[in-house]
Amino acid sequence: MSTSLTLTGWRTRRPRRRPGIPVGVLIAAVLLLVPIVCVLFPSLGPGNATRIVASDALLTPSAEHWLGTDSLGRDVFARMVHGASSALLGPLLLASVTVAISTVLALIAGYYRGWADGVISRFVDVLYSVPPLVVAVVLVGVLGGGFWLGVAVLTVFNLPHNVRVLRAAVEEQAQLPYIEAAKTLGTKSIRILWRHLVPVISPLIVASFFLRFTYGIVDLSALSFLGLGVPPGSTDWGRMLAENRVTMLQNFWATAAPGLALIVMAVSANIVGDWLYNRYEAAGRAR
Amino acid sequence: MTSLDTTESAVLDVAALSIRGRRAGAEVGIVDNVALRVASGEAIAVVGESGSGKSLTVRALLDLLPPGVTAAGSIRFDHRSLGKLTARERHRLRGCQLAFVMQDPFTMLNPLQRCGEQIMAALRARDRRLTRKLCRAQAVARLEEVGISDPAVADRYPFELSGGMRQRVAIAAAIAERPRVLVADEPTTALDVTTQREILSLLDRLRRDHGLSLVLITHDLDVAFSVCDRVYVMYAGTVVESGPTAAVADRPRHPYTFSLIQAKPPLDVRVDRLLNLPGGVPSPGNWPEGCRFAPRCRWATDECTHEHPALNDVAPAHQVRCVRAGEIEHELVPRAAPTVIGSDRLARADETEALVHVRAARKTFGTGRRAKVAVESADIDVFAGESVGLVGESGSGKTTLARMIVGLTRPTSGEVRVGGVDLGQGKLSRADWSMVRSTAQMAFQDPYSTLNLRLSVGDTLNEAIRLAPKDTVRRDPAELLDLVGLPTSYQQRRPTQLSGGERQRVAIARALARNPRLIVCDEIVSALDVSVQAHVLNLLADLRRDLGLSYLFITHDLAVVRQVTERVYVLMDGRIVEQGSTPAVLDDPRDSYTKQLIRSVPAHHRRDGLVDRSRRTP
Amino acid sequence: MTLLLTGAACGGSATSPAAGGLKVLVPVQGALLDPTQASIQSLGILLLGLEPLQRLRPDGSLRPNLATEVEQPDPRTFVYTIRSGVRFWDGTPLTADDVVHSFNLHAAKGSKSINASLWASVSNVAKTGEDEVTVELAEPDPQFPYVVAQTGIVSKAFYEKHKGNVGTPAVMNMGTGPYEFASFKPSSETVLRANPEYWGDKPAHDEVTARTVGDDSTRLLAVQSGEFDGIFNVPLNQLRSYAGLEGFEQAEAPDYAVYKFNFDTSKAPWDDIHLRRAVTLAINRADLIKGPLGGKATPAPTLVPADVMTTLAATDEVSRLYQRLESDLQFDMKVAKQEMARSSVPDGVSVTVPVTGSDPNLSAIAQTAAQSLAEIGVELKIQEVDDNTYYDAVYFKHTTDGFTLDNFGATSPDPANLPLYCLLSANGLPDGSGVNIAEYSDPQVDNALQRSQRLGTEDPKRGALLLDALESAAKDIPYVPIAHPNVYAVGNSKLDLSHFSTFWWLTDWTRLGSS
Amino acid sequence: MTTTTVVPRRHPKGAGLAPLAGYLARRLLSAAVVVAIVSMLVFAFVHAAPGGPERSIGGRFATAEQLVAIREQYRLNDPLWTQYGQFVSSALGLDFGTSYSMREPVTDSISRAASTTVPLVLFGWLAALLIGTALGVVSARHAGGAFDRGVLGFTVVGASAPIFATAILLSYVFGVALGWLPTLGEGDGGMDRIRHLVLPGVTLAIAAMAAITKVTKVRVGQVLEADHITFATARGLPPRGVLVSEVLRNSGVQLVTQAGAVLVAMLSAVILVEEVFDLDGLGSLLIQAITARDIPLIQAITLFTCIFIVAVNLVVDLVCMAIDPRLRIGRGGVTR
Repeated sequence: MSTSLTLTGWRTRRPRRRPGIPVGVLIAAVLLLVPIVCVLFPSLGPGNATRIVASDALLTPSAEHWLGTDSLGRDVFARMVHGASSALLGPLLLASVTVAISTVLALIAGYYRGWADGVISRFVDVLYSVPPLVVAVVLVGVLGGGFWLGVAVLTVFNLPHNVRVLRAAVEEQAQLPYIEAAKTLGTKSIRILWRHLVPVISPLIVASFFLRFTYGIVDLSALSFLGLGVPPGSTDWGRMLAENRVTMLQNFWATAAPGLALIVMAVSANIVGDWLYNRYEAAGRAR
Repeated sequence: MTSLDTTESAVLDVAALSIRGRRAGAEVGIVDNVALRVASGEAIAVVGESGSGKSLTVRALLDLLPPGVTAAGSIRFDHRSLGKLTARERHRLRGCQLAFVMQDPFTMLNPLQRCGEQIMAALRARDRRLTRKLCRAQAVARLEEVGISDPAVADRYPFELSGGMRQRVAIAAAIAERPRVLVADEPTTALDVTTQREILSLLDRLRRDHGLSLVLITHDLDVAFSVCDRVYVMYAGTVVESGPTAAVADRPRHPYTFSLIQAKPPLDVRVDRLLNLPGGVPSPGNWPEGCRFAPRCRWATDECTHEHPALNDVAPAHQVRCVRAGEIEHELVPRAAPTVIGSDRLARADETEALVHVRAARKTFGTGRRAKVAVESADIDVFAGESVGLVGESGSGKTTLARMIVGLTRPTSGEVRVGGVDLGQGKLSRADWSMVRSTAQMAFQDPYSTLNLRLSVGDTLNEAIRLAPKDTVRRDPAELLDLVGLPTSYQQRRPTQLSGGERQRVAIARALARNPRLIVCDEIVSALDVSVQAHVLNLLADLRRDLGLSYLFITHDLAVVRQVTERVYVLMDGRIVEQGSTPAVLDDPRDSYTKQLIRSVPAHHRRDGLVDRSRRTP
Repeated sequence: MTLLLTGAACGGSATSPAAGGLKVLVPVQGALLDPTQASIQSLGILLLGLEPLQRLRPDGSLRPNLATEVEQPDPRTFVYTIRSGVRFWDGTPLTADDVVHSFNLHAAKGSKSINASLWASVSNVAKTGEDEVTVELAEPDPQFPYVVAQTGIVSKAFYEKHKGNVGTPAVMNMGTGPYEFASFKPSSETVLRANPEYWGDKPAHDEVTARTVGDDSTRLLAVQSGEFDGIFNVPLNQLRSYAGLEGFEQAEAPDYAVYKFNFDTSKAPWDDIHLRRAVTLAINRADLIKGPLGGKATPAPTLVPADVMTTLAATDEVSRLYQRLESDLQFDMKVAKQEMARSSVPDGVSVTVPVTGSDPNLSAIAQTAAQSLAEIGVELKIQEVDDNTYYDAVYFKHTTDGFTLDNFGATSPDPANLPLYCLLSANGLPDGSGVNIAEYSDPQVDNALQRSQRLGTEDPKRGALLLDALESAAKDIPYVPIAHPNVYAVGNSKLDLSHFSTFWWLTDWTRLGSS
Repeated sequence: MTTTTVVPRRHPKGAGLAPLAGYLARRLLSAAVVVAIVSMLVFAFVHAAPGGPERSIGGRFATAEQLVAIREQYRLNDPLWTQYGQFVSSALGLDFGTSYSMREPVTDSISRAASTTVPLVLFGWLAALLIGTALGVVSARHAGGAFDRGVLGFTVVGASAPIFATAILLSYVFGVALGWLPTLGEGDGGMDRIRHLVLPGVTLAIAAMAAITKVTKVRVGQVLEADHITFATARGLPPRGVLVSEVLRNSGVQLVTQAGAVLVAMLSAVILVEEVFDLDGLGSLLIQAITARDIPLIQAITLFTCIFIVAVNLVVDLVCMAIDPRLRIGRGGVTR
């Protein structure tokens, strides 16, 4: 007589960890590769990204122009391919700088505690209570647009959250016996940070990198939309979306292509990031 | 199912219970064909090492299996089969008929709810009319029942209470609706010896006062023998022996039960070597054919490996699952002839050289109103080649003292001289630190966090070898692993692939890499199963003999102190209350606290009759 | 989930009836309902409430309004007779004192009105009779009647009562016009109610709502969803989308404004005529009109459109000069390269051109021109900045690299308007307003322009003088005029656009058909 | 059998409040410092910007001496420190100055703008909070199921999509194609305003929902596996009761913190939503003020936004302390 004696109804059903990589993550990874391929081969497809041909403005998709042309007659598909580099570069730069700085700050604050922790935490509190986009609009609007200024401003405002998350993890690990053992053996602090703490919190670092990458995509395209990021006419997906939006009814794909590309890249980064975090975080956990 | 006098009304009757679950993606059997019976008012114990399936067996009774784990078999409560009930009906049994108490008092109670509310939660759920005032009165009464007389505790939050008190509140909450059966899953494992004794006697009293049947799950045979009427011993998912406490304790008929008893370090005498069982408990999914204990059993023959032996009676109400039970009966006599070491043959300490010389060490955490004195003032010496014990309950400051000796914590005042360097005064030069580190190294308690999980064993050892002073002998990882009895192939392994015992061995190897003269062992065996504990203690003895090491052994387990140390200091609330040679202190304690400590050790209960069932042969 | 609905230009949709009255989208509105803070298009709404002494007709002529008649005893004096029996919305009568007060708001010494420069030449405004106001000019200004036609008459008592916060949403303003101010959201929305006791023709609608929407595509969606009856100044690149909407007619008029590149002749290397000629010939003006301006503009050989010039000069004379000027600007890369070789920077120059987001055509034109200029080594870097920075750099301080692009709109229909601003050396820095972006100063051109100012508004000799000025200025190539963009409006049956004109905002556009 | 009367650690009730007052004082002090730093930064930046308020007041054709007159009138030529000092002294007197371009007290323009932005943000925030929490709890209980993956997919796309893309889609579908809702403007108050704020509110909610759902799902998943849930169930407590008093209550702190963070993030998102739906809220007012270099208005908006954020962070901490006594009584509690 077999009875399935499970708890009434609502115990969590722990997701079965199917071996290998789930399909969703595979698709997301492939989608992330597409922009990278575009960066490597910038001249994919027939059209030319920057050539302005006044006569064929706002054509709908055709054999010669796979995604039609924009209001200045430039081939949208070529611009999408060419724009992949700036669409990747911005968020990539933002994510890596944010994660690098926040990891260092977190290690110092979490491991050394004391006055360093106090200073860094105060710094994080100050940034936490400042409205990011509001100040970005003031700074970038006032000092004139520019890709680098946009990335710099957004990097500063992505720091606080990342520092807090990583610092908590470092502080928790720093009190565990394997770190104390390393101390009693006489390992120098720098080596403890580098050889012991960084590998242990590396899944968190990877996950926060992907998270910042996603925020980078969304925030940078927001800046472009407000006309504050990259200069006009540049092949940046956010910029193209903002500019082509105006003539959406004539050539719908000139707006849809950059919009969809931004979303797909952000979603894929999110999915891959989550999966990497769960996979390595479990390996890192003690039990 | 052989006959038990069926007249006795079995409150709970479990037959042919099998539990299957998922391990690494595959469906495996965890528990197979277990039978248990509890009469009303009776206390049974389910004993076994971790991985034996005892905890899941008990959770199946209460339908509390984690998701993905399913149970099959007949569970009859008051002659009604639980299997036939719907989930909702089974849920109605919980609390009023079947109660459950868990191991860790710190996570069992809802941290955000006052204790009084939690106790009365079940009753209020049943009967809405109970007003807040009436509930609080009831709660105070229930607290009284479990030995907490201060009504203010009802308004406290769990985090404001000590471990023992939280366990009492939990028990009060569990039996709020006067259940017929109380299932307790390792209720005292996380507690100190003295608190453990109070809780066990509380459970015993509740059993007698309310006619409560008790099902106690523990890995500690002595706890089982001290409280329960009958014992079921589980190994690798099956019951290998069951019977009345006295019979099983005095004349264990299954080699595994015998080994467990032998592996436990005795409190009263020091034995030359603890019986250590080779190998480990086979994990579900790779149980050997035939008798599952055969690969580790000294008396195993081919016959044992053929088919899985059945449980058969060897005495009234005493069953064993071993084909050779009859033949080897006379060999399984505990302590038949342990080679006892007299106090005279203990290793000689070299009085001249004090590795550790601590005078009036003091440590306070925090400042001002909230300052907490961890160590009042301690005077301790450890001489070369000597093994010294530091005994005390949690919160006594023994760990803080140890950390001061290895330089992890700076003393607030007093002299802490290690290898001639006083850690108490100001800045220490690099040479000073190197001297301290070459003198004393430390091994930690929790096997799961003593190693960096992201580094392989080889890397961890190389990290330590790198730091060994140039002039001393530098062993390579293979040598170190060999020293601690692990195969050299373990270098590539990750800590997650090792068992608890193996991880502690690697931790010891790491400490040895630095060629220290003293190893501070902070409770390194208390988180391990009995058989694994024996391995590690024997290893420490060998290392001491081969390398001339000395130990500062921190523990709350007096039996372990007896086996490992020559001298012992007893610590209470940061002060040393007694010190002297181990046999003297344990056999003839002066200080009242030491006496109470010794009295609380479960192995002792049977002697002075907490539950005096039978005389124990010497 | 495809993000944006597929299907390109689908037609209009359920046009829900506008909630009563006329609802239109206008390009810009002032932050205050106050004549001193409203200029060009934002006057379109203000003048519905605060009406002027004279009102412009769609054909460009002026009709009497609050002033029954105007005499000009000599080129420097204007005498206005104020209509009697006109009342403000609060019932108080309109008096000559109110008119004097309304004029002095702009003409008085140290006035902070943004139209103060138009009144600069006024020396005195006085009440010279019960219903008579006389204005004396320091020197004759033929454009002055148009200035009066865009100055709203306000109540002196109202200004004194609400010292300092006239024009705010709480206070708004007091006028005599056909529509009363009902509600006001600064720079965003003004709602006007019909004034039942209006002295003139009954207002055409019981309510008029004028809304300004910054975002082009939001504006398009709003019109498509039927929330508005019409829109003025449709962005050129969105015209095809608006054309597709059911129930909406499209009206067109040439705009008296010119997209032009400017060379700052006072700053190297732009002081070199060869470089300026090379750049001029390397810009394909036809392409700029076809691409960025969507073919919705007429080529501009010089600053003033031909049909505006013909109001003061003989048509054949104008067309002969304009053909010659047009041929001088013909796109010719070969000659451009030769000129470049002979210029002071033969191997090219790199320059940053500021553009503002509020006129997307600027960046489109700059990008298209950049492509052809690159062939002669002139590298354009386009930087988008906000309006304030753009105006500050291009018009006021000339702090750019010397090569800029702008769309200069006239403030009155008079042909002399643009030449005076752009060519008169007095308008250069440091003391002028800086609208002479090229810092162009040529005594002969100055002389011609000043002499034209001293003639009567309709005097044909003024036209000849202006043509001379334009011709000789063109030789020095201070500017590269590209095109006069057309102005478009789209409206449903409620908004009669039959007589839509360039200066619609100076007319009573609520009843264009019959005004 | 000895029943030891066990006396818990003394915990006089009064002691609970003293540290709280001290904590509040410290928080308010650090908040004041933060707000001061930010307002100084913005002040410096606006002054460093090319162009100035006199441009937008004087208009395109203003002559040189007219511009000088305007700068004199607003004392813009004083040294920066005196101008900032003036700003602070009047701000302390709750007089935040008069807007150059609007010629009305700054507080009036802000309150008018706030009457659009505040209901919009609140509506979006509450919607995101309620729906996000519900989705989070349900997908936590059925982790790994189809519903869980569906919820994850929707929220991730919602959070990744640029706000203006979502906005266009919504206004195209519901405003133009179906014509149910107005696509722009903030209506004339009352029901009409609510109708106008639906689409922008939903856009804001979608962007914020992902963050709330994710935190709820993770935290509820953790709590469900805690011992005290098993113990509560083993005591026969009704599942509904356990869900509220044990699961939600123990997830409270993380949920409240995330809700605070989302509200602060919405302040930035609202700028975009106001731009796309052409709402006259604080966002558009700020952009207008920047273009007009309207210094008092920019200062005031940034100041109020900072104060709002600092207040939100403080309230979040206080609520967390109310939920979790361990936070309230500091690092207290019995060490093991």
